[in-house]
Amino acid sequence: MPDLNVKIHNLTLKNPVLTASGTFGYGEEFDDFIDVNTLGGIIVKATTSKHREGNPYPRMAETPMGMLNAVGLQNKGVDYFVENIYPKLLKYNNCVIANVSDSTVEGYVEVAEKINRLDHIQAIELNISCPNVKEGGMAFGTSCPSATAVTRAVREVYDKTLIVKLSPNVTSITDIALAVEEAGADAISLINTLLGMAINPETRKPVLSTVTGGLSGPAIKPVALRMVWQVAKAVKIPVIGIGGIGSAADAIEFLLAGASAVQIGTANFVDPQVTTKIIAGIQDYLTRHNIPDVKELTGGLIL
Amino acid sequence: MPDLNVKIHNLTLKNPVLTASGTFGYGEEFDDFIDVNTLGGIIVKATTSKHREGNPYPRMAETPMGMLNAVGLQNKGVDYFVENIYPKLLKYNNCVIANVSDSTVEGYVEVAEKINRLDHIQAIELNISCPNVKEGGMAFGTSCPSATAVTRAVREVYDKTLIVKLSPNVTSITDIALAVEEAGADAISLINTLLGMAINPETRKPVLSTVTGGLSGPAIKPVALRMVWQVAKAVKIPVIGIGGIGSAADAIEFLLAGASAVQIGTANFVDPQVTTKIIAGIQDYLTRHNIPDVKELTGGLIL
Amino acid sequence: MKKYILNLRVRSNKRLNQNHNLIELGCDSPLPSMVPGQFAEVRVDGSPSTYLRRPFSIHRVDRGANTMHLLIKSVGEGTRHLSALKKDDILNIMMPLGNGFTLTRNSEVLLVGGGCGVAPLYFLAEQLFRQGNKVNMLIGGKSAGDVLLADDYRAFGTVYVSTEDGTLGEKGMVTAHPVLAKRVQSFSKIYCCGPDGMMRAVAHIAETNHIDCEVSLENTMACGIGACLCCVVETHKGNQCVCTEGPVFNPKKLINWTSETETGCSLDQ
Amino acid sequence: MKKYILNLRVRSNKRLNQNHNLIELGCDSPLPSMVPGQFAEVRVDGSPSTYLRRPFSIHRVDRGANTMHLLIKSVGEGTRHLSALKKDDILNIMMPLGNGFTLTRNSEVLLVGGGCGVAPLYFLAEQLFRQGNKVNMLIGGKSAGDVLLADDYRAFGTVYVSTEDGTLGEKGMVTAHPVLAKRVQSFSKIYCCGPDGMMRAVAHIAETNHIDCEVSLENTMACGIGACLCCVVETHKGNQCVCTEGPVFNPKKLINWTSETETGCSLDQ
Ligand SMILES: Cc1cc2nc3c(=O)[nH]c(=O)nc-3n(C[C@H](O)[C@H](O)[C@H](O)COP(=O)(O)OP(=O)(O)OC[C@H]3O[C@@H](n4cnc5c(N)ncnc54)[C@H](O)[C@@H]3O)c2cc1C
Ligand SMILES: Cc1cc2nc3c(=O)[nH]c(=O)nc-3n(C[C@H](O)[C@H](O)[C@H](O)COP(=O)(O)OP(=O)(O)OC[C@H]3O[C@@H](n4cnc5c(N)ncnc54)[C@H](O)[C@@H]3O)c2cc1C
Ligand SMILES: Cc1cc2nc3c(=O)[nH]c(=O)nc-3n(C[C@H](O)[C@H](O)[C@H](O)COP(=O)(O)O)c2cc1C
Ligand SMILES: Cc1cc2nc3c(=O)[nH]c(=O)nc-3n(C[C@H](O)[C@H](O)[C@H](O)COP(=O)(O)O)c2cc1C
Ligand code: FES
Ligand code: FES
Repeated sequence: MPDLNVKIHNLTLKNPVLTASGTFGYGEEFDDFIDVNTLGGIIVKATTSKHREGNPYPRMAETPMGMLNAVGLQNKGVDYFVENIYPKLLKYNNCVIANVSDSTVEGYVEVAEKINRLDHIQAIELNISCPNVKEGGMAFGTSCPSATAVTRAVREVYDKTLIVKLSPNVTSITDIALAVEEAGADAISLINTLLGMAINPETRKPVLSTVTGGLSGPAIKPVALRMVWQVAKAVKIPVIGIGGIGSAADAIEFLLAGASAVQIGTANFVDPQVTTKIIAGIQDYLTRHNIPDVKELTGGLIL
Repeated sequence: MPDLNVKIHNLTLKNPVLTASGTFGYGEEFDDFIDVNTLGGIIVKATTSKHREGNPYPRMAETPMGMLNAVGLQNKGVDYFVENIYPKLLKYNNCVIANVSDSTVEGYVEVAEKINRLDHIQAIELNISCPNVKEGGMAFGTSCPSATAVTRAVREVYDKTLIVKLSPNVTSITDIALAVEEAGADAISLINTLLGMAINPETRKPVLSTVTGGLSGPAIKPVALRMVWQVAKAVKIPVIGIGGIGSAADAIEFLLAGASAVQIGTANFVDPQVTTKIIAGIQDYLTRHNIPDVKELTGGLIL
Repeated sequence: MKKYILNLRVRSNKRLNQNHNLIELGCDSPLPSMVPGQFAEVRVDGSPSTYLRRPFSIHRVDRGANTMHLLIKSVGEGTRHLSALKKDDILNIMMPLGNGFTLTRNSEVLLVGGGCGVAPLYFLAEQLFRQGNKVNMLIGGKSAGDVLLADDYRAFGTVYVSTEDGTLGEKGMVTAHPVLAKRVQSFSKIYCCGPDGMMRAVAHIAETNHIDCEVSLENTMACGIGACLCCVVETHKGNQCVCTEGPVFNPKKLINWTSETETGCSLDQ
Repeated sequence: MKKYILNLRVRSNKRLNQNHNLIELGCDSPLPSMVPGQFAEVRVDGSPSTYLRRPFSIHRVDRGANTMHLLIKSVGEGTRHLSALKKDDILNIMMPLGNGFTLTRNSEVLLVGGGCGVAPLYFLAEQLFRQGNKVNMLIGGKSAGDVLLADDYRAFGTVYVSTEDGTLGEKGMVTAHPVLAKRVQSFSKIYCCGPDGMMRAVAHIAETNHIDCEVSLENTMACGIGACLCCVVETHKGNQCVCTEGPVFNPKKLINWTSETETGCSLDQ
């Protein structure tokens, strides 16, 4: 039986398969379909300092092998999270990670501080890459100084594992990655969504209320894989790969490119059992290739 | 019968459908399938100052609703083009545009100068966005100073319509667009391919000989459309939309987003008659919506 | 209600008219519990441009035959593909999703359906009938050909029809039909499913006549289970997901639904 | 040769063994002219992960029945989908593409095929036989089950078989078969199609024995018509497209094909 454990800084994951923020609710939405505890961990949806209604309807458009979303960080704010959602997360004994977002550095810091006190949340993922909010969000993740500023500020108040999630909408992903590593990130996750758009030719209107939105799903996998490969070569901290993963083969591509773990996003919508299938598929692959430990795959690309 | 004519600077196209460079050979490859002269125009494959062998095999990987290529500007050089290929292009009476690339500003200038003398080539498209060559190519298109430098240098030697083709692998596409407009471009085309990657999990090797390659096809359409919309709002010169267009509805999305014409790339491989179908489909759409002139669609997005 | 992912087998696929199909799906094990108003998320295999699942109301459930039906209107790639399914094809389905209608007992009720908005109303009419209600059903369409399955509903009560072109039943909008325009006070509850404009108009009539009303909303959905937050509708409690808080809503909870005056509606979508 | 895009109808789809299918395709109008060694680019509809066409050799042409055959090995999503085609399904095909083999007349020739590399050799054997050649055919496989259609080829000449595990014919690599190892000088030309390693080994034997040789190469293709430049092979004249300059090549034109010593080959791909 191959060893599926992986380490991301101080976190030990029972396997390298996590769920991507915003695509797995708070876990319970999937309880009917899988035993969520069998996953390496779950990253719950973004929490901001204040309650947010998100963007108006319509928020979704299907695209060729992908989708655009414009949810815009709808959530009830960090205080509600601490009081009402956190207690429900205690039933999960795998790694539970909070995704933190906001429009200002102060906002990020406030959320991080409050979540720092929650024992059962073992890490935060700093979302400096959400394309669906007017202020902040992606703007933080598309320039080195702002990425540095927010990472550094959160680092000062957050003691546990700090993962920073990068935006792919940049000229040089490695520059941003190096900046957040330098600013104190313990790990990097990438990619968030690519900024995209869809128009309904019959009505002449944008399909999304926000005109542009975030592109996810298999369509973006080649871009995500390239960025993971570039970043994993450039930084010393662990990298978590995200983007269009829908099968064990996809996940293995990301591990070989240098990721220590992966996150499954949009694929959860198509098949709510996809995560457990991916874990089983990775195990099969390791057995078939006589690889005793999944960690051997990380960065195992043969050039 | 709606009017399908469009103008791109000094060019008059009989309809807004062009073929994208590198996906339509020199036109003749499609002679068995369509009457190439019915298209708005053709953009032939990239010409560089010197003969280039391109990259080693394998150069192609299929991805979800898209493909990666790593052709790497294989061509016989501008002198061969002038002597041997140009004469064959004379049979086309629609708009014939040369795609110009190189590794140095001097190389670009040399090609542009030589093509400037060819009466039947009515415009050049400056490819500052090829991701598949070690030097130059995309590097020119990912920073404003280098995009400006090459555009300005070519502008000085090239009298006819100068289209500059942008790379999507940038943080701010509008900055680059404004830079090349300022440097003398008569029109902008976008997007070239997104930088992507694929790995064969069984062999652990990259699928492409060059590791990374250019992603094209329907998968990238949402990103392309977003960038066309952003750029069309920012610049005063005409914009030509490219990226994942495979149907009249797709083409109309780009026109509504602000493009004056479109280019069809990868879709030609799947259906070599797709361009003529798109022209017919645009005509149907205009008739159905009682729009007398295709130019009315450009920028007709209702916000 | 526990949700399942099932591989159901197409038992039959009947073309009702040029763009509507009735698909009967069977299963080896007993179909799960479900209530009227709930829906299913269907994976459309074999179509390159349908990556996400498609939501459809549960149209009928036949416990005897252990089958369920979907009523599908072909509007795009996914629905066209489903309409072409053959006997014995397999459909992967997540269900039952969302919350159903609130069922009254021993009352007189009106069900209003427009176009393929009749889909959830068959299952609903049947259950209401079984619970001792006097069921009235108003079906609207643009033309006679759009009035679907009127005969099937007669098993459960009285059926009224209106068409915009007058080719069947009353001529005009459903909202102009006498049963709504004149006799509405007879009903203790109105259930409605159809185009947005129609539902708003019906909700408005219900509101002004102080009649309990429920509507079943459509929305673009990615997950169908509350995970993506893509399918929101504005309610007085903020944005809520149609897939988990609905698809059935009391229109009073929805912003701008009962307050505005709606002057009519067209089934032309 | 003029290229066409045709909608061909599946007349039959025969499973030859666990992963090989023989698909017969018909057409209402006469099939276009084509020669052995040319190929077709097939659109795989109804599979979400096959955007590009798939190239397949023209396996047989039956002018009487106005049909052609493809011999397809299931290796991935696209070929699996094609293997599941049913009678009367429609396949959209671009053909004929590429250049065929150079046909000799009135000579003794050897055709070497490995695995599904036999695909183009049926059409070739038939044409060579018609042109008065004495045709010898060497078919290799890992095991008896991999030796495809040996009986069919007997109509055109002598068939030799070798399998790596010895379950049929000679035991060992095709290159070790006596007809190649001992009797090779009898042939004025060798045609070969199969795994790369096998073709290189055969090309090497031909070269050392000064026998004319042609091989049919595979390559990843996006367009099949010389438009994308994705399918290159290194030749002494630079990179050339397999789809337009090939797929049939004289190995002497290919870099590192006849110069190296190949010590054997496995059909394990
Ligand atoms: C709760 C619910 C119940 C429904 N019940 C039925 C039913 O019983 N019968 C029926 O025929 N239709 C029903 N619909 C509408 C049905 O989901 C759409 O017609 C279908 O998704 C269109 O898919 P397509 O691929 O054919 O169209 P496309 O236009 O190609 O679809 C593109 C995208 O838009 C979405 N979409 C398009 N139209 C709608 C719509 N009206 N509502 C929601 N999403 C849409 C699709 O899901 C897809 O993501 C229901 C919708 C919802 C939300
Ligand atoms: C000129 C030519 C003739 C061929 N003739 C035959 C034939 O007669 N019978 C037969 O079974 N196969 C033949 N092949 C190989 C056949 O094209 C591939 O097996 C097929 O494309 C695999 O598709 P897939 O979707 O099943 O596999 P996948 O692995 O899912 O395909 C992924 C991608 O890789 C490409 N690819 C995978 N394997 C090959 C390969 N061996 N050669 C080229 N591209 C490949 C596919 O086209 C696709 O773009 C031929 C190939 C060429 C170039
Ligand atoms: C509907 C939706 C909502 C999302 N919400 C968030 C979010 O709240 N925070 C975040 O960091 N990323 C969010 N994302 C991005 C995903 O976590 C992930 O980075 C992206 O979708 C790419 O992965 P995928 O292709 O596997 O979906 C969201 C994505 C989708 C589709
Ligand atoms: C095989 C291939 C070769 C290409 N070669 C060139 C080229 O020589 N010059 C260029 O400017 N763009 C080249 N491109 C990019 C296309 O012109 C186009 O910008 C891109 O493919 C996006 O459009 P599409 O999605 O319609 O293919 C190439 C694309 C492909 C797929
Ligand atoms: S469809 Fe995902 S939350 Fe409703
Ligand atoms: S496959 Fe496109 S050039 Fe050969």
